[in-house]
Amino acid sequence: MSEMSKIVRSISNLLLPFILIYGFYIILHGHLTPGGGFQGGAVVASGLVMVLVAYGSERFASWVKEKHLSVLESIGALGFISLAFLGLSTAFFYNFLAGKGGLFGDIPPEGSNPGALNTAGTLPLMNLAVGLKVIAGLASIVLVMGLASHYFKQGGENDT
Amino acid sequence: MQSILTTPSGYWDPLMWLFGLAVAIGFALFIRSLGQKSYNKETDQTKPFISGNPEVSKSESHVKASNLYWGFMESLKSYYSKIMRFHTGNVNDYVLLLVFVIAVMFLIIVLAGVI
Amino acid sequence: MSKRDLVGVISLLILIGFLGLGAASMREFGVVDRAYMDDYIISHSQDEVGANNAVTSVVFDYRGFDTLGEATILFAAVVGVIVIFRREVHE
Amino acid sequence: MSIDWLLIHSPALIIAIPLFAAFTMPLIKKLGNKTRNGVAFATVLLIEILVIMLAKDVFASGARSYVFGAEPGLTLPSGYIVPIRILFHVDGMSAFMAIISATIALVAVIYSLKFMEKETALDRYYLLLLLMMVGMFGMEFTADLFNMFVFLEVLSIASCGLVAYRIHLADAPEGALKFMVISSIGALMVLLATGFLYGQYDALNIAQLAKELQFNFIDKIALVLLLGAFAMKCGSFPMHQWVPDTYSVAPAPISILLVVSTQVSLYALFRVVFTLYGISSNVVVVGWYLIVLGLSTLFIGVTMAIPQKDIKRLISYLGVSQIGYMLIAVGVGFSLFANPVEFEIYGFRAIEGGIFQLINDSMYMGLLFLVSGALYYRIGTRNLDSMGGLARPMKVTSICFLIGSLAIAGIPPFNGFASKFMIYETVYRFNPIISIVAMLVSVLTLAAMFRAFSAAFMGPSLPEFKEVREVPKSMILGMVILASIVVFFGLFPSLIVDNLVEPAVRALISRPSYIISLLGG
Amino acid sequence: MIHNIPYLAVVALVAIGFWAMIFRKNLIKVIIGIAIIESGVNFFLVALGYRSGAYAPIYTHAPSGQMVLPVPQALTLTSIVIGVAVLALMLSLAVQIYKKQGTLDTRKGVLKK
Repeated sequence: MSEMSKIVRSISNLLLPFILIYGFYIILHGHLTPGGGFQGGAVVASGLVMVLVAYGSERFASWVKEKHLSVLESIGALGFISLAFLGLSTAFFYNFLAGKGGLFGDIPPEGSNPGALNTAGTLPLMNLAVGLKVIAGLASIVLVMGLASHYFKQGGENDT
Repeated sequence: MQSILTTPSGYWDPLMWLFGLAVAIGFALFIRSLGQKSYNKETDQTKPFISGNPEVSKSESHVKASNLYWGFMESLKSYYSKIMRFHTGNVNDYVLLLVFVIAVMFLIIVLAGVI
Repeated sequence: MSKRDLVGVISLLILIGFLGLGAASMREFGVVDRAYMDDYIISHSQDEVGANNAVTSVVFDYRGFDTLGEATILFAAVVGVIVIFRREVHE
Repeated sequence: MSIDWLLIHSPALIIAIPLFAAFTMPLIKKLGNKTRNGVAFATVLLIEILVIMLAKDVFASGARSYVFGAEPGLTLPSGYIVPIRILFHVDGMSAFMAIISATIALVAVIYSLKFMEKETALDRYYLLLLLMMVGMFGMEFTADLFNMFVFLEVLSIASCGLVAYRIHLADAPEGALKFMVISSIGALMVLLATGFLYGQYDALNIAQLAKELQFNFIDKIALVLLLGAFAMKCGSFPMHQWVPDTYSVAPAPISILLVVSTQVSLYALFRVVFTLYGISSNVVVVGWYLIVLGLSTLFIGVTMAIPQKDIKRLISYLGVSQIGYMLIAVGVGFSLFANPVEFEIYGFRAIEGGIFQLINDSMYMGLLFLVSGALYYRIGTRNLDSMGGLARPMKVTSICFLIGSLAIAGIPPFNGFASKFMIYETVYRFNPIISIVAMLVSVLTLAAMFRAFSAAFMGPSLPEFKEVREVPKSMILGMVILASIVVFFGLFPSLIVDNLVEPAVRALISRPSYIISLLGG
Repeated sequence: MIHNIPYLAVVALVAIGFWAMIFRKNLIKVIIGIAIIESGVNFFLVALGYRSGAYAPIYTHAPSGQMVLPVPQALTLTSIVIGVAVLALMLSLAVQIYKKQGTLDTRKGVLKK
């Protein structure tokens, strides 16, 4: 994909921080309000994709390398499955932080309540891990496809 | 004996079968040893006789895969023309066949209870 | 209209007909007569998991293993796309 | 870390350890090829050991179930009536299938070490291979319909990435796209059926659904959708056309894993038919449906195999026709499910023959695909017309191919004969014509395999193959493992039938014990 | 009958998707058909979880009253993400096919018979 006009680029610069903040808000409050890791990750990734479309995949690739994205994705996935492993003293995917006090260990009051961030055990951590993974994954999909479309357009090596 | 496989009518014992095979091979070798010994190499006995024509080279005498079973394919031409027309490497047809099978099964299974 | 199209239309109509009958004979929309599993989750998600959001408690705790599979699927898809678009194919 | 603890958690660990290894693959790419291959091989070997331990325990002391996120054994929340969490249930049949998957995956990794050397991005290759394993194990162990859908998709997507792996071939993307379209449609039909069942009973657990199922109109619709989807995924006529397209473009180690994945779909079909619906469904109609599918699959598959020019397409069509044997045998057994007398006389043996055929089929199909991969590795083509006289330079390969072709054709004393013998006898009692057609098909199978063998290996040594040598050691090892398994199963069939197959079939047909062991009395 | 309109809409979506997959010769349209069936199935799952007059199953500042079923929403989330993954993979394969064969016509494939 090639670069778009200056208006689009500056507007995307303007919008990017708001989109990122909104996405990370959705990720962090996944256990209190509608949303979660996947949804917030999709929002953040869409912000990155907006920048990619505005600046063209080559310049974006000069800032964010695909291999770094895949490393980030592996880290997110490893964090998720490690949180599942940590509960293995009882069972796989056992929520070992809920209700123990301490980190995310509070129990919210029964019924309707304003909602405290420090609840729900491993859920916020899992949300963070999955959010990181989704951001990196979706961004790298779009980045690779954009690079490939550009590459095919200028007729890369014909290995058929 | 761990090798005997019993079935509702009879049984199957591979080791006994192998023993029978060995006996048969031994018998065949025995009969072969009765043949006459007057075979000697490097004479005209070893040359193939193709009604006087010269022998073709080895690499040309290899029968390619598409020439094997020519008669079989020829005799079943009508069946194979039908079945080959059925095998269109086309994604639409794959989905169509799934829908067709599901529809037929609807008619069979669901109506089997009704009627 | 070729024979193939005829077969396709007829079988598609049969499919639609039976699926529609099934959908029409489902329980009434909006009226949940039996919800043992979901009512348990709604009533216990706060004291068992400690999450206000019952959906998130289902996604990450009650059915967290599905979510692991889902994350795995996304991972596999990303890796597949990268593999499909890799430039050099021989070392 | 005692042995008990390991056994209790092994159903989860068998899924989780390969996942962990797969997620670490992109990180250890920097550490060099040896580390990567070592990690992949060690993971698969560890999983094989775990699976064999679990299977020994299951065969010895009954099925194991695992609850995700709660105390072990607490399948129902304390003092509640329905299961809430995702349950795993590992009974004899699951353990049997898991042994097949783990063994074939081990062989595939051993074979890949040399076979895929020249390709790039091999860390992603082994990553996807491990994910394929994960998908198979998940589908075999799970007792939850939606979880089965999820793992079906894991299996499909990982396989798709691997089928398209040699993207530089002209036909690789097309085969992969066909496979992906078929898999996603099948999975969506499964999800639709899950939705129908969930909307009625508000349950996703197979045991819970089986307990409450009363086979009304909507249950019939869900049954039809599930049967159609899984029948397509296991490549039965007339939805079999994707099988050769996919197997022929995939690398050889992936082809053998794809064979196992079709058999896992077959297992899911049996699970739906026997455990989810079981006696409450219309057994005669469903059984005859399976029989008719099996018969047509047998005949079309083998007749399509004979004229093929591409060796992998030929083997793939034979694999399609082999699926038919299992469908016929299990269909006969299921159609007798209603009357216990005849079922005890020969229906049970019919199902045993089908399941024994399943493990044999995975072994000799794997052997044949590995041999075709060895030919491709040396002479760089799959076209039978440009082969010939390869038995002289590649002796071990040709002997392995001979063993595999005799086994697939059901020639004694190899394992194919033992299982087909059981199927012929039991099916003959049910309906002689089916049995006669099955025997005719095995004759045609021998004809097709002889055509491939004589075209590729026999004949004079061609000039263009002067410098062809035997394939490397690790590929030889992979082929020899499968060949020795084929010969061993052929020589001691009853050892396998009594110790592996019979517990599996007992577990498959015992629907009430499945429900009770998960939900209590 | 009339109260089941959402389920009938699901059936209509599935039918449209199948129609696109059977009668459209363009690979991209076949993939679009899969996406339409996918959305129909997701709609089905969400519709199953609805309780008339109930609120979202979230206790943060929740009004008093019944709550809709949470499990179908979780299932829908899972199947949406799976749909995204499948779509990305299939579209990239379509790009490669176009590069190799110069066409997206399903009838012009190289794997036949």
